[in-house]
Amino acid sequence: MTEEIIIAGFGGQGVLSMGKILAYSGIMQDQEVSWMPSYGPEMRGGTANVTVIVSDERISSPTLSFFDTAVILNQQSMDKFEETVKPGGVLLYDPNGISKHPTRTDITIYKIEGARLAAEMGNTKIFNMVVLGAYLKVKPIVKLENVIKGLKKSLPERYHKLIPLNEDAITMGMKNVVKI
Amino acid sequence: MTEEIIIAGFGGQGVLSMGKILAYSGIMQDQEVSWMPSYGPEMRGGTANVTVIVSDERISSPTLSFFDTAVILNQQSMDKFEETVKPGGVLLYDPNGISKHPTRTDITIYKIEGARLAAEMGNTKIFNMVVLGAYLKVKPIVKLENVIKGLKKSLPERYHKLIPLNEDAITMGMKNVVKI
Amino acid sequence: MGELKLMKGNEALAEAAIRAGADGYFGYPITPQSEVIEYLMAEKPWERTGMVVLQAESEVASINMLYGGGGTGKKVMTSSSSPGISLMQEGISYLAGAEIPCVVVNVVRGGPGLGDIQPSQSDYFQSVKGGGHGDYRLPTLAPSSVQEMSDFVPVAFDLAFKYRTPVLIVSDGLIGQMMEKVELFDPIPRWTDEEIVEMHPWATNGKPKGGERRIMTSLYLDPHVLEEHNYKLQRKYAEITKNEVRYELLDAEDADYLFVAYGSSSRIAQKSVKLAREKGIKVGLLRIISLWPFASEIINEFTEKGIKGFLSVEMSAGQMVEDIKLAVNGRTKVEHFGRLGGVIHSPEEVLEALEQKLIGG
Amino acid sequence: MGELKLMKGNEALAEAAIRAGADGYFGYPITPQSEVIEYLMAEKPWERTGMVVLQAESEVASINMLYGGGGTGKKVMTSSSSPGISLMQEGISYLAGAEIPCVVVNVVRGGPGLGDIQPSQSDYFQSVKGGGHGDYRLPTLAPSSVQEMSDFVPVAFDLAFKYRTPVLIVSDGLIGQMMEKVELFDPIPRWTDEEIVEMHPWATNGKPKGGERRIMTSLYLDPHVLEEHNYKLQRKYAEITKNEVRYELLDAEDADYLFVAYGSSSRIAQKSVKLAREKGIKVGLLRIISLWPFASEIINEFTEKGIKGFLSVEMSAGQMVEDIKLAVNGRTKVEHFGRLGGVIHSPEEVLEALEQKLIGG
Amino acid sequence: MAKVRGAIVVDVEGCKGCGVCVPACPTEVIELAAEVNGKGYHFAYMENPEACTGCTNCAVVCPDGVITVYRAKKTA
Amino acid sequence: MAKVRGAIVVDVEGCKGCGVCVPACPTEVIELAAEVNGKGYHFAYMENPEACTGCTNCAVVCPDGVITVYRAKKTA
Amino acid sequence: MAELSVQEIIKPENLVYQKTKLMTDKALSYCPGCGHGTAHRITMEVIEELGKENDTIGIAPVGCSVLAYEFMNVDMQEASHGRAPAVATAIKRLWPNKVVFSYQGDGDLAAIGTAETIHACNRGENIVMIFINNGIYGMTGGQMAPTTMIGMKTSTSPFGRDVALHGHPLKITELVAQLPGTRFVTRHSVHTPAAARKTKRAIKKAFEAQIAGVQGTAFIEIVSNCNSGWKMTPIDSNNWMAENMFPFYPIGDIKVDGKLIEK
Amino acid sequence: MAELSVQEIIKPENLVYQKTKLMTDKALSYCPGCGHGTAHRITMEVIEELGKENDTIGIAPVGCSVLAYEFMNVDMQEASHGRAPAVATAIKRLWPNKVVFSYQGDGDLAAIGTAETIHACNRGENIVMIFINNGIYGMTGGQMAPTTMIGMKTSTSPFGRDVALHGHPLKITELVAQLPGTRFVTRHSVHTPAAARKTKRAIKKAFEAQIAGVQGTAFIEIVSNCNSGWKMTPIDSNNWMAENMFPFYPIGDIKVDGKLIEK
Ligand SMILES: Cc1ncc(C[n+]2csc(CCOP(=O)(O)OP(=O)(O)O)c2C)c(N)n1
Ligand SMILES: Cc1ncc(C[n+]2csc(CCOP(=O)(O)OP(=O)(O)O)c2C)c(N)n1
Ligand code: SF4
Ligand code: SF4
Ligand code: SF4
Ligand code: SF4
Ligand code: SF4
Ligand code: SF4
Ligand SMILES: [Mg+2]
Ligand SMILES: [Mg+2]
Repeated sequence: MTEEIIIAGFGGQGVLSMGKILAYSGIMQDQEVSWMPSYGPEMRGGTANVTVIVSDERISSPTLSFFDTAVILNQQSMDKFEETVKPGGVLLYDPNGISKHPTRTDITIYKIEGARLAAEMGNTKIFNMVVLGAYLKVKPIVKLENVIKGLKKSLPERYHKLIPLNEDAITMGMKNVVKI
Repeated sequence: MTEEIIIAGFGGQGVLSMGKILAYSGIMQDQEVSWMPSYGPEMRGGTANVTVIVSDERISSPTLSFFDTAVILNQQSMDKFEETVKPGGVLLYDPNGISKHPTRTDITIYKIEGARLAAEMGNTKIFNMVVLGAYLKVKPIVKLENVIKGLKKSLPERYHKLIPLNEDAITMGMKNVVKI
Repeated sequence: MGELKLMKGNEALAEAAIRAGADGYFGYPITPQSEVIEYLMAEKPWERTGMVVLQAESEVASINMLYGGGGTGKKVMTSSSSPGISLMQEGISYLAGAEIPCVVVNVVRGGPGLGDIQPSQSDYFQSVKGGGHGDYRLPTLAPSSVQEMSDFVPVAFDLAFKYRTPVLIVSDGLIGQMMEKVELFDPIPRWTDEEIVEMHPWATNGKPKGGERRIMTSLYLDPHVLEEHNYKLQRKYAEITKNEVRYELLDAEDADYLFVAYGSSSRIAQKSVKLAREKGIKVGLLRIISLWPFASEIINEFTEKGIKGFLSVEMSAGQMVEDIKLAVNGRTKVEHFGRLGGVIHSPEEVLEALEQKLIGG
Repeated sequence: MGELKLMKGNEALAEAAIRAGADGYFGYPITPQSEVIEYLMAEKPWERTGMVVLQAESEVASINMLYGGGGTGKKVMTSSSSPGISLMQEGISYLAGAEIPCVVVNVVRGGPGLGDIQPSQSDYFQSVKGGGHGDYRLPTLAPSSVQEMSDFVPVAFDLAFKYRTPVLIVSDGLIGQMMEKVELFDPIPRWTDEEIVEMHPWATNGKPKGGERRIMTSLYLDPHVLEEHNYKLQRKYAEITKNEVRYELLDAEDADYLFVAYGSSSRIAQKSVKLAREKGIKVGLLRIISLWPFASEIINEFTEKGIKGFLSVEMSAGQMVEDIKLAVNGRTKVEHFGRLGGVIHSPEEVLEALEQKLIGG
Repeated sequence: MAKVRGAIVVDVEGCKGCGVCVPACPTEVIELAAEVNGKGYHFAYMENPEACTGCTNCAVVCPDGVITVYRAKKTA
Repeated sequence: MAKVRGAIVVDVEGCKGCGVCVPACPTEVIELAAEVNGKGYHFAYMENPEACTGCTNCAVVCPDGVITVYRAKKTA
Repeated sequence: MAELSVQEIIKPENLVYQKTKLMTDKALSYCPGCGHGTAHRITMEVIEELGKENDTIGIAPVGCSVLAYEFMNVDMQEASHGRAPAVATAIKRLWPNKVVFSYQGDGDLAAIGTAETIHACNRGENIVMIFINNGIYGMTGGQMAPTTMIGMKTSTSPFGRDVALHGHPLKITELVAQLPGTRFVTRHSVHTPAAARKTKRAIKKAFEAQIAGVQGTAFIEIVSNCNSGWKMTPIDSNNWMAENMFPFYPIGDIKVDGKLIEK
Repeated sequence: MAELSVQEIIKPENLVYQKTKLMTDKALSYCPGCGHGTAHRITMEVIEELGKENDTIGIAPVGCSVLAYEFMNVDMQEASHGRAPAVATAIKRLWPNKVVFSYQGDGDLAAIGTAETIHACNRGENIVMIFINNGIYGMTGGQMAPTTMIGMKTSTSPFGRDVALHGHPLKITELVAQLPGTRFVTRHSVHTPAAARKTKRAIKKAFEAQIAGVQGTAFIEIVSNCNSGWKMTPIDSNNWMAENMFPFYPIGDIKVDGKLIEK
């Protein structure tokens, strides 16, 4: 199994840490992983994206032109990455702030109201966990228990009390993802 | 005609400028010349030597292992350069300060009491011109008139009044060179 | 098995320095490698192992701090990226001349000049040929994964001390910025001062009682003495060339063609091999690990065995390809495919280049 | 015919800068080339032609002064020797990246490190391959006489402005310190400010009235834009390679073997040719004048014509020999003979090397 | 008595919502909008336009130079 | 009364004849020789040995450190 | 009396302030609230007011303001890290009638570029040096600068600057004021309208002297914020700066007309 | 009373001064009368007197004293031009119990090495920096140094240093005294016995503090002659120095125990 994902959005949306948790979860179940951010001056306030690969085999190129799944969280990213989903692949997006919705028909498209749900849960910071939940519903490449393990590994001790909240957010995402 | 000369002595003996005048004289009679000093830290107070080549042809290597003529003005230089005179070549030296006189028999050896003569003329600075005179007597590769021309070219205007003195020194050297 | 972590290449390198028993890190921030010093400052290795970490006033100062520290027999390291490494060239030449062990990491970015901060491999020539003045060479390791960003640090220190030479690790923005699983090796204790004194009698850390003073210098005013010194260096380089060539072969046994690549490019090329094999093209990958000494011998072997051609895959205008050509010496085809200025090639275009330049060509 | 003088190579170079209409010289003393700035300071060209001369605080400052001055369209120059040139590598990479014309002179001495102050040719790689970071090349002229120390200065400035590139003059302590007859060319007037404004619309010397501002930069943050910029540079380098190869042949028509040499070595090798011919050995000399672009084509021609071998005669451990091998590509024998660390070979031992390595070998 | 009246025009798309202009205004004219512009910033606008004297303070400190100031004198 | 007497030994071959020791001596003991040493330098020597007090002044300023100083106390 | 409506005020004839045309239309790359933008603009306003648009050459550093050349609408050179004073030296000496200024951050000017800074000032190069001291390396992501204050947290002093570990903060401005080559050395800020206006007057004074040919280097420090590096909102960062940086980096003239101001 | 003969005095038991064994037997490469030799010797005497022969690491510069390692009989490193303070920094930080000093000329320390000098001093590295100011580049044949005085002729200021052309002489010592990291900054000479003894006391004081672990950099300038570069006899050069250099480079302590001396 090899899953090649791009997660793309604004700098502040937790794109990089969502990728990181995914990668950590992969490690928890003994898989190979890679996490490659776009970096550079445009990071400052602008867009951010990260390519995550989770695989049973040694990973070759950590940067890719085409992806199994694209998780898209703003319009710029939609413009840039809709085309990069492999035929038959998955595009998951949060419609908040999206003006031009995806139009491809050779891929499966999912929607998650991550921003709205996180706000409803009273904590906009868990937005990315809601999206992660949605993703994992669609592509259960890692088990929830390994996600929690990964969270524990990647979060400093003092944040471990937040893990249950994160778990709730993931569940919320899993429940609310909608196929278009 | 190609004449390959090494002039070697102490730093203060005017070795480099003697070579320079010789080279300038060559230019005055339309010959090719090269002047290559040894340089480096040992220059400071220590020995100095210069390789001068005067030739009718384009000059190849400006540094040489063997010479037509060696003009030797102190013991260190004698130790170093006696062996470098080509068989049949010339070694000219000032015996002042020489403890081990040259012993080769396959070359012609000349002596000039340059230091003594210059002192007698009341100006130790013209020492190198006395030696130059001696050399030119043995190897008249440049005409005296061209030496004077060369001197004029190489000396700043304000020193031109010293040219007659230099000419006298050269003549003195020509007269007093002794074949051993 | 060592500790498993998800880390950036730069972080793995920094952690590896601590674990390798490094005594000192001296560096100046520059993208895309500032995480190295940031990690170290946050990790406070002076509390963990006693390792010294100092942010220098410049790369020129950093490299000369390595001269000082390495010259006392301590394990010292710096890291920077292309423009900063250029500034170090005088210092590197001095280190080579004075035979001072140390590790210098270049997380290469696009050039020339200020260029950009994206991954590049256009400092190959600088690393293995030119760089500073004079006849010297630097053992140069090119990691191609976060794991190797960690693993190559102790290897580099070993080489540095074995041969008394500065050692380069040439990475790039991709390897430096990406995260992967890394198995951290068990910490190697720092040498004690007493061990250093015993192991490195050449080092200048206080004249031994009743012994001779030690000197670190690259100055030999007499050219014949300097020539002797250079011959000594050349013999050392010959020794390194004999012992320290590192490379890896992938899908090479039955290959008609070989990609030759290192670092990031080799990751991309690995994917291209997969794509090619799916299309039935028999291509393998020769991954160069030591940029110098270069894997000329294995290239020679493949040439002798009648390989149909080599494609040098570099993020440069064509630098390593010269070393491949020198090894092949006209006996088979050698081509180059490169993207410039920080653009990373796609696996697809690498395959296309193979098809056009070698198979079709 | 111009003025005839007996001058040191360094002095001829300095005088040539004034006569070539240079606008500025910026440099820092270092043996064996300090005569350049000493000559200029004594000659007061600011009174003769208006040329600016400044002793900078370091070579790093010097090279960045060239960036400033060259970027305004003025003819600027610096000179140094090996360690100082290493310090300039970041600046040189910036100059190449920003396409700023200027002339940099390296009067090479023995290395690595502080080495010695004797003539050497061990900075060949640094000059033509590595040096700074990134994919760039520098047109590099190697004078082999005092006459050429003078003559190559205007040529270098012409190249610099024709291609908007820094140009290297690679000399060495022998050529710099020796005196020879030199025919000084007639002074070329300095460009007036108005001429500069007209001739170099890219230069930053005050935004034209009603026009666009000009920028000197090597920064292109978008890697695709930087790649485009690099392709532009590569096209320029291809153009230079096509137009600007310079070499000289001596006794080559009937030669069985060719010495390949430049600068001082070529002077020695010339004598070796004479010695060889006296012995009946048919050897000629290919004197390389432009180290880059390299005379690969003529080497190819001789190879095609069936020459029996090339001997690269260098005061280095073997650097230019790689470029000869790349040109020959295995079709005939290529050997190297070098002395290291500032030792100058004797004509006799060069001949001996030919006999042993190629004729006997 | 001459009363000076001013007004500012904020380049909404250029504004980065840094808020530096807000305390700079001596008459508390400016606030940041609840809405965001195309770049996602809460841009500045005249909440109390009648208080503006056209003193240019806001424009002088606006790092992005996106404020233009007008001033008119109206004789009472 | 105790009279202090001194003497210096100059390493003749090491002396560079710089003369720095000459004015450094408070009792004008030292002069430079008319002859030269093996390197051609007019080396320093005690011209007035009886005046030496062994004060070490000369040795302290000798750049080449070629002066050794001895001092003896002789009770009158 | 009828009040004027906003529409009535916003008319070309009532225009009292708009961005100088010597700033390009390109959106600044700086973070919201960053002082670089204001410093750029007032510098360009001065050049415009002095009528030197076509006679000015500016030098951008490596630092956040590396892109100054994208925003300042005059001829510009982008120098290598720290070397702007050397670049400016050559330009001014080769074009003595042009107006030359450098613009540098604290890492650029006071760390890697220390030698070039000291020597340009010591030679008394007739240039204007504008020095943005935000106590941090903004561009590279907030590492410690030579000017970072004791106790201040940065990504390379995550537990606060500690003298034993990192050395003292460097008051380079006080240092260059000691040099005989500097004519005018002053410290300012741009975080309030009054401060920005004062800074502009200082910059203008500096350029006027250069244009008049009065010999000596003018050195203008602007203590500024780096809200990204400091991890604060723009407003907070300006307040923090006034409270914490000004006591250590006191605002005001340090040397005027070649004479040190007695304190 | 019989006078003692010279032979009677020259006995081992009467020995009061001989060259320290921490100077090697190798003949100094310096020109006759050059102050470098004296400066070397008193430095080594101090190390010997402090019993630190086996715990000292010295850094030689590039300059005439590049060969200091041939003469000083302790472990030595020869640094690249100007970088001795960086080299010393690393050594001291890695071996805090060792005694570390650098020895540099004015070109090395105050031209190319300005940044390293300023920053080592500003960090307060606990090292002793010995600085030989002879107002010239001795080694390379007498070019102008940053410290060359106005009007002074050198091979790159053959008509005398002219401020407009070459800039001002740089008083780097006064500059580093301004830095919080320096603890002891002082200026001396070695041209007379009294001066050399005073200098030695200063050097000793500096090393004693380092050994005691008192934090801060000690910076000792020695104004010295370069008779070759100045083209004078040794004696004349010492006189010229006293007459012409001391007024500009006044002898005496500048900063003691971290406090500037009021003048
Ligand atoms: C030779 C070199 N070293 C390091 C860098 C990386 N670098 C870029 S900007 C910078 C510091 C910027 O800080 P500062 O000068 O204070 O400017 P700011 O961004 O804070 O305005 C550094 C270290 C570089 N580009 N070149
Ligand atoms: C990078 C570099 N630049 C220049 C030189 C040449 N150089 C050697 S010593 C020296 C200056 C020496 O002057 P100073 O430091 O005053 O020492 P002094 O000889 O006067 O004691 C210079 C410029 C060098 N070796 N390396
Ligand atoms: S200061 Fe400028 S950018 Fe900031 S909020 Fe006000 S108008 Fe917008
Ligand atoms: S112009 Fe003055 S009064 Fe009007 S909004 Fe701006 S700061 Fe306020
Ligand atoms: S020891 Fe004193 S008295 Fe004796 S010679 Fe030396 S300086 Fe003169
Ligand atoms: S000071 Fe020393 S070297 Fe100089 S003359 Fe006296 S003894 Fe000789
Ligand atoms: S990082 Fe700091 S200095 Fe740079 S633009 Fe942002 S706030 Fe300004
Ligand atoms: S050149 Fe000057 S500094 Fe160097 S040894 Fe001679 S006198 Fe001393
Ligand atoms: Mg800053
Ligand atoms: Mg000096």
